[in-house]
Amino acid sequence: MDDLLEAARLVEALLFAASEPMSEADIAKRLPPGIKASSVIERLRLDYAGRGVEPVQLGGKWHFRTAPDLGPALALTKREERRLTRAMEETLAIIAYQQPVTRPEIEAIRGVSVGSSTIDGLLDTGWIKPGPRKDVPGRPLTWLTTPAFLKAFGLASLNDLPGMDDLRAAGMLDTASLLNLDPAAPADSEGQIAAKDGSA
Amino acid sequence: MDDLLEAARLVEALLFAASEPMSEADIAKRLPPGIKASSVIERLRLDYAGRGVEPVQLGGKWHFRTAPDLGPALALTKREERRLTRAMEETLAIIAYQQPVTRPEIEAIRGVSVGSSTIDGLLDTGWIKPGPRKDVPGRPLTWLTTPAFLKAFGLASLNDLPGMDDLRAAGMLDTASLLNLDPAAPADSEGQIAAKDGSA
Amino acid sequence: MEPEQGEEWTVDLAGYEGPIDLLLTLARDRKIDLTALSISALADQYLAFIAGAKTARLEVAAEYLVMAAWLAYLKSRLLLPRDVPAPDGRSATEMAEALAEQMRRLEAMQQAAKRLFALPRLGRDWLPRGVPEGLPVHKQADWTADFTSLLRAYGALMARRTPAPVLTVDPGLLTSVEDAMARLERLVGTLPAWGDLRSFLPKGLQPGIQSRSALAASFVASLEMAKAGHVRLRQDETYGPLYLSQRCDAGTAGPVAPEEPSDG
Repeated sequence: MDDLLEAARLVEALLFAASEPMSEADIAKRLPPGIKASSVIERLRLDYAGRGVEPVQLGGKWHFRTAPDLGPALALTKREERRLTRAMEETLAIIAYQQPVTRPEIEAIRGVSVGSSTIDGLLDTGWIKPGPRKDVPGRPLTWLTTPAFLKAFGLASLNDLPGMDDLRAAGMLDTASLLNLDPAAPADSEGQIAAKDGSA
Repeated sequence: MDDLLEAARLVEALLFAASEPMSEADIAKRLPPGIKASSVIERLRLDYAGRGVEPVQLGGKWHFRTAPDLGPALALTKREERRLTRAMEETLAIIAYQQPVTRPEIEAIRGVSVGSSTIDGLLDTGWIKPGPRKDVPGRPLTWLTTPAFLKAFGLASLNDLPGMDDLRAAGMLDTASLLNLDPAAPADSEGQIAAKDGSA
Repeated sequence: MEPEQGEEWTVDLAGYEGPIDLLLTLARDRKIDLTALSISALADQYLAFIAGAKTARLEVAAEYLVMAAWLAYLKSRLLLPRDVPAPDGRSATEMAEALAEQMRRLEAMQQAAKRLFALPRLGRDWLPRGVPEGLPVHKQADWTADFTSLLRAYGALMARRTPAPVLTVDPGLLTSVEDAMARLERLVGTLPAWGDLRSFLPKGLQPGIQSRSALAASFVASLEMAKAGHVRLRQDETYGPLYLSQRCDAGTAGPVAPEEPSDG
C-alpha cells in the first residue's frame, strides 16, 4: 500500500467531513509519523487538478471547494447578490491592501470624501471591521478586513491579495507618505462634497 | 473536451455542495442534453473508487460520504479534565485502605449501594483493578488499587497511606463533624440502603 | 436646464469618483503620461472639462472646483521661467509630482479593486462543502483527585462507623395501657365528680419519660373506657385539661384540683 495515497485518502476524508477548514498543523496531528502534511496536500492538489472540487487554502487553512469555473453551471448566480458601488469596491480594496487604514487616509488616496453609506454598506457585507484607533491627532479609527472577507474571496491570507507583492515593492502601500501627497489638500476635506458624490 | 468528464466534474461539485442528497432525476436536470445521469454517476463511482470519499446512494439519493474504513482515523480524541464524584472518592478510599475488598463489603461501609457507574468510572481512572474472588458464598470479586493509583497520589507504597491515628490527629476522623454534614456535598444518587446501617 | 448640445464630449460628472478619478480618466482617455512634464497638458484637459460642465449648467461639486483652481495655479507656476518655491516650500515641479504620485496611487488601488473583485467569490463562483458530516469526537477523561479530599472521605466514613449514642429505656419506667386502665377503673369510682386525668396518675413519677409514659397510657386507657361506656370525657378548651367521671354521674361538681403538677 502506497503510504502517501493512504494519507491522501485520510486527508481528503478529513477535509470533506470537517465543518471548518483545517490548518496544516491540525492535519499533521492525524497523520502517521513520518508523513508530512505538506506532501500529502501537494499530492491531493495534483489528484484533484481539473476536477469539480479542489483543495484550496482559505485564511491559512485548507478546505475543499467547488471549482470556480463551475459557478455558472451550478447556477450560483441565481442567488441575489447586492452589487457594491464603485466607491465601496475601491474603499474595500484600500482597506484590504493597506490595513490598518483610517478614513482620512482612505479619503487621501481616493481624493474624495468617503460617505457614511460606503462604510455602512461595507459593514453590512461583514467584510470589514473597526480596528484600534491610530495614534495621530484626532485618534481616528482604523479599518481592517475580517476572516469573512478572506473566505468570500477565497484568499489564503492577506498576502495572497492579487498583486500584493508588486504594490508593496512599488511603495504604493506606504501610508506614511500619504498625508503629504494630497495636492489640493484643503484643510477641511469634510463637507465639500455635494450629493453628486458617487459613494452616496 | 471529454463531455462525460465535464459532466462528472459538475455532478461531483453538485453532490459536494448540495445541502441534501440528490436523486438521479435532480442530477439529470442539471446535465446538458444527451448526457445520462446514470452514466455520469457510474463514471464518478469509478473515479472515486478507493479514495477517501465516495459517492454513495442513500434512500435512492446520491451524496458523498467518507470511506467507512477511515472512520476511526477521523475521530478526534478530546481530553477533558474530570473530578471524582463523592461516591467514587469514598469507594476508592475504601478499596485503598481495605483491599482486597468486595463490593458488598464496600456497600456495608458506605451504607449505600455502589452503582456500576462508580466502579466503571474508577476502572476508567486506571486506579483500581479486580482482584481474586473471595471465598465466601457468591464468590464476589475483590478490588485492589493499581500502581497508577500510587503514582497519581504520590505514594511510594500502600503503607504510606495515613493510618487511623493520623486521620484522627488531622481532624479527619471527627464524629462531631457528622452532625454538620457538608451541605455542599452532592446528594448520593445511589440511594440509601435502609436499615443496613443504624448510623445512616 | 437642458444641457447645451454640440459639446466636444459628453459632460457628466456623475460617473467620477472625485477630481483625482476624473484626472485619471482624462489621462487615460487622452493618453497623457503621468509625468510631471505632462501634468500641464492634463490640467488643460481638466479645466476644459470643468468649463464644459459649467457651460452645460451642470452642478459641479465644490471639490472639482477646488481642484480646478489648484490646477490653474499649478499650471501658471509651471509656465514661469524660473521655478520659484511656493509659500509652503514646494516647487511647482514637486507639486506636480505629488499630484502624479497621488494619481498613480489611486490608479493602483482601482486596479487592485478590479483584480480583487475578479477573484472567484464564495456563493457566486464556488461553494464550500454543503453539509459536512463533522468529525467524530471521542472524549477521554483526565481524572483528577485530591489526596486530602480522598482521606477526608475515608475519615468521614470511618467516623460514621463508630457507635452512635443510642436511646435506651428501662422497661420499668414505662406504663402499659393495661396497667393504666386497671388503675383508672379502680380510682374513677372513688371520685365524687369530674376529675382531671392527671389527678389519676400515680404519685412520685420521675419527670420526663416516666411521667409522659404514664400520662400517654392513661389517656389511651381513658379513650378505651369511654368507648366501652365506662366513663365520660370532657375537655373545655383545646389543649385544656381532660376531665373524666363515672358514666352515671350527673356532673354537678367542678373539677378537682390535680394531685400534682403535670409536666405535660
